[in-house]
Amino acid sequence: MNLYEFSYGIIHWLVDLVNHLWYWLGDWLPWALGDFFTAVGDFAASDGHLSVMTMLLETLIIVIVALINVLNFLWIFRKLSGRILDFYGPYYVGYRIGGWLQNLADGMKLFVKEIIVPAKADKVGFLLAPIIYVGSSLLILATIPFSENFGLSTNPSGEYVPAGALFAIAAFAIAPFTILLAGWSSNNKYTLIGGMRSAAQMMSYEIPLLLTVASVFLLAGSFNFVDIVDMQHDIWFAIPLFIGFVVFLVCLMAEVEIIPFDLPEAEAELVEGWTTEYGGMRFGLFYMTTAVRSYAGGALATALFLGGWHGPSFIPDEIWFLIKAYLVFTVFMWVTWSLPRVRIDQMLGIGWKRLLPLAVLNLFIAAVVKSAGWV
Amino acid sequence: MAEMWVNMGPQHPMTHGLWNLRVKVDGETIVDAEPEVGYLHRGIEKLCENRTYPQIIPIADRLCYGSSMTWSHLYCMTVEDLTGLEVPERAEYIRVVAIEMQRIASHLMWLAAYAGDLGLSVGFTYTMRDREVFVDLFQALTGGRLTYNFPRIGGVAHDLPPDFDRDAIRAVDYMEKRLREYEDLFDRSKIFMMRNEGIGILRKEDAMNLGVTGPSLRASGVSYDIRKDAPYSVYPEMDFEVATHKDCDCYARYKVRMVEMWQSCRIIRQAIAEMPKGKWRVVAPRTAPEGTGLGRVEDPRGEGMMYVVGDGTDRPYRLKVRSPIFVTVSAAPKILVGYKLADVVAIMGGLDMCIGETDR
Amino acid sequence: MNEDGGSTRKEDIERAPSRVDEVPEERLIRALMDSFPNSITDFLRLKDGVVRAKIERRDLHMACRLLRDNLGFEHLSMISAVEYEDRFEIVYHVCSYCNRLLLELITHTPKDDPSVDSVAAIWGGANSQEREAFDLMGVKFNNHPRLERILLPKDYLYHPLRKDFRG
Amino acid sequence: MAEAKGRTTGLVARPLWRTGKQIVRTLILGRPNTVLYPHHKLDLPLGYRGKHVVDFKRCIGCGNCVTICPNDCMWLEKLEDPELGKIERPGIDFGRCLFCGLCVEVCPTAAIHETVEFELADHERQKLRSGPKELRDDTYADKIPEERPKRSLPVLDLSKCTGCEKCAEECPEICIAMMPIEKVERSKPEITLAKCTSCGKCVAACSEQALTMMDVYDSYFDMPEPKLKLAECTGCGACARACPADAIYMLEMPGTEKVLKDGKKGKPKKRAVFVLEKCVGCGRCFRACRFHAIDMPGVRK
Repeated sequence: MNLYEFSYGIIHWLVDLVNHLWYWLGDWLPWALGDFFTAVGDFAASDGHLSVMTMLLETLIIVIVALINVLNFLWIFRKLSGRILDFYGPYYVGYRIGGWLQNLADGMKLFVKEIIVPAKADKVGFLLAPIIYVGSSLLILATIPFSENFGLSTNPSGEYVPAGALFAIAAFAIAPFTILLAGWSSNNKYTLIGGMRSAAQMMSYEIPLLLTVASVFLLAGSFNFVDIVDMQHDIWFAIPLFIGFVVFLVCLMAEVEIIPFDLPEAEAELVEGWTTEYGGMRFGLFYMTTAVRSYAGGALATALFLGGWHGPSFIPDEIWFLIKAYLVFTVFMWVTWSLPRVRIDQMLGIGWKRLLPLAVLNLFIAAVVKSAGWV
Repeated sequence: MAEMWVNMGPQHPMTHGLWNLRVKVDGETIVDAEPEVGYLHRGIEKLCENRTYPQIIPIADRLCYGSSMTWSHLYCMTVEDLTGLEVPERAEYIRVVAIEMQRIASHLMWLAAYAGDLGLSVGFTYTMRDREVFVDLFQALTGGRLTYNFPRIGGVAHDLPPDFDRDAIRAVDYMEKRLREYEDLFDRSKIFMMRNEGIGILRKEDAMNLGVTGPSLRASGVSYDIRKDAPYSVYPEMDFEVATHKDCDCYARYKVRMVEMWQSCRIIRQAIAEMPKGKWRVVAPRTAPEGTGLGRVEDPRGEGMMYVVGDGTDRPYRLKVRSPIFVTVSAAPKILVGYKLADVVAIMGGLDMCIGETDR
Repeated sequence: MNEDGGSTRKEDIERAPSRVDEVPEERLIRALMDSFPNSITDFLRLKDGVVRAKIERRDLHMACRLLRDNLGFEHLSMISAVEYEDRFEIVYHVCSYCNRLLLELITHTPKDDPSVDSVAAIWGGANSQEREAFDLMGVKFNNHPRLERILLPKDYLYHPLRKDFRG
Repeated sequence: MAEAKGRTTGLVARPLWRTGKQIVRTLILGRPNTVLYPHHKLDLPLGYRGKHVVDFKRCIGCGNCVTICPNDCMWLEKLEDPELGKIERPGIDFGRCLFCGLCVEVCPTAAIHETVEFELADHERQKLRSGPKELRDDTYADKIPEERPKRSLPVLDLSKCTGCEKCAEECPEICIAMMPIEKVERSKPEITLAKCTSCGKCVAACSEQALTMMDVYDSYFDMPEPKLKLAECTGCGACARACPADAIYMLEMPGTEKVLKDGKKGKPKKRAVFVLEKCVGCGRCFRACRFHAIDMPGVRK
């Protein structure tokens, strides 16, 4: 049973239950109203309505699973940072479970804080930016399946969103505009510089990223995650496309804005960069969303290069996927804490002069591999 | 983007204290800069005029939170110069061990802040972790962790605690191992070198003219170290080299400090080995004669200097403190102009700011 | 800041040791005596490499220029202003890197007109120290490029290091 | 010493290798370097400068600690003790104390010590003021090893002394000199403590037990000494009562007796005599004298 069937079953059962009452109610009413009741009930039971509701429920389940996942993820992030940096990490809130509740406590604290909008800020943009940022990041999660059975699909056969990978990459690229919006609307020099940096930085990493992803699409012959992962049943794409994998990881680090490339919020020179003026839960949302994006980045790398949910079958597919995503994230953390931040002009130089040629070379290799029929 | 003034400070992660650097940026490029200090002015020079001579030692400690031992030592040296007091030799050796430990601790704190500025988190935590070794040593030696109040006019407050020799040599061994690790973490990192090489060029002539002293001066190629060239205490008997570098950039300033840490390890070894027996303190006269006293030391941040005027009472008539960073920070516009906004943290971090002594 | 200050030329530094040779303190004293026979007095060799001299304030700027350009004093360590009952003393500690000398140059200024010539044009490092002396002691430095308060607020009324300052 | 430039041929491989080792070390093999503070605590060395304790039996209430405190955070408090009677002992305001340890150093009897206790935070500022009773710990000083050097020295009790000069004759170092006291017509032994070798011969020689060997702590502070202006002294004895070290004795001056109405001689006038070896330099006699007969340079009233 895949997620679609599961949600369809729930929706069907719910609709049946409600309709049962509904028709019973309609029987007691005059004929004109009764007809209306019947029409509504029939609409509710129709295939179109059921599949739309099913997909909404699927999205809800996926987002809830993803957010719980993010809590785990933040915990791992903080513990791992602690261990790399030679301290314990969160410890006291939830002492028995290794400080797992610390993030909930932090979230609670952020929730009760006052929402402050700077007097001279552009209010609409200021309040809109976090919403778009969080929304676009959750969109990425919605399209990435955990396994063949656990992902957003549109029909009972388990066929997933046709161009899911493309959609995920596109959703990933929305964030820099949000950052620019937040930076500009805060009406602060630091945030403005941070926003501008984000826009400039995006140019440099987005193109190599897309080129490497294009090489994966070329090998897989599909934009669909399931097809891409299935193609890696024998050999992971990371092995023939090793250069592309490295380029992809570097670009991904720029995409999720962690330290070698976290120029928009370089806290040493720009205080907190584009998030300077945000406080309370809005800041908490940014913080959480950074974790969401890190997780999404790991998941993307897993699905595109590391064979997705394929692995020895003694562990469920979904867990394999999570393990791989977490491992990619661990590597991210390792690199993040061991390296200084680059400068904006150096970032552009790396993007255009180093990553772009490598990405093109990688595309060439992919073309050769494909035409030789090795994969 | 048009040109605009950006205030970096007084509350800013770059400043390491309370001061304000106003930079005028054109896009990301700096076209003008102007440091503003004075946010932490505590009037220490005026305070000292109303304290007796021993009471000033804790205040001199608080001149610089990063290297308090150097400043209280400098104060004691100055008053000894004023009163003409001879310090026992053992006290001088203990002082040298303490100062060199302080130099390592101060440089490690600088390195931590510098790494933190550049975004290198492991650099921050590892250096602070290793500084802790020396802070623990200080704790055993003096009883304090940050402000030691250890030197006294006419010696030091306590003798060495038992097993201090062994612990100090162990700490130095540990430090030398760690310095190699730092070389891997910093020098061998491409990104660190990208952020440092060729950034913040301060030419030799400018450095001398603007009064830049200490590691920043030696990084500009001037081989001048007060420990060597105007020796005080028992430094003439120590065998060490003056670290200089010809590159004049941020990397040179980083490298000079790293080499200084190696040399400090050497000095500590020698001083521990040659530590004489005997008294560690003599009775200091309560009053100082009329006249002036001058003390000059090589602070971890540059040339520390005190000028004291005595008037025959038990309180100094006037105490003037020369803060190395107060002069160095006025050279900031010279170094900053032409570089990117992100280089401000590398350049100002490389000068090792300490606002406690700057504002006094 | 440094444009008006002018930088120490390299050849001067290299030439300096030949002018002030074997016993640098004696040479320094003689060179100063030759140039300013009337205004420099009270030479005293405090300890090895430290010389004290007193100078009239009218010749201070000239003497400092001579010190930097011809005698190899590249570095101005410290400017301290001391208030006495009848006068202000401005003490310049000037340091020579190549000759390893420290000169303590003391100049007086009367209480009713506390002003001396600025040496910020000679040593750039003097700029902020003179501002500090002005700020805390109220000594005016003529021809200083920007004589403002540096440590205290701009609108502060007093000079707190003076002895008549109370709280 | 021109150092070679950093070799960055491996791009970022070396730093990653170092941090990788760290991950292995902390994640698998060992524990991180920090301390989980409220659960685990650090061992502090004995010399740590924390909360003070005052040994009431050793303390003489001289107030030297109060005088030297750079922050004026100490004060002397009068209290009544069942064992010790009416005493004055110091209290400390920990809200202002900077833990410099000068009070410990200046104490002439090593009565005040700093312990390793450092958790002094409180919700109210007033609770940070610790009076003498909170600071009292009469056993602490005996538990820790003595750090201050001390010597066994002969101490003079002038009220028992007869001026017989036996001690001065016995002293092998010739550090006891008999000095005549002005207008009293006798002399008292003055001991040059720097030369004394603690041989104890003078104590053995004294037939009146006026000299006793006592442990005296070395002081590194040059304390001010009181000087008597004899013309001003009225012999009221306020200074002798104020002196915490019992270093002031009121001696009668023969020949100053007033002739009463009935022709008999009254009691002679008294004057203060300082035994400077016992003086701790606190300046209380100077403050107690209402006739400005005691001069003490450097002490403020």
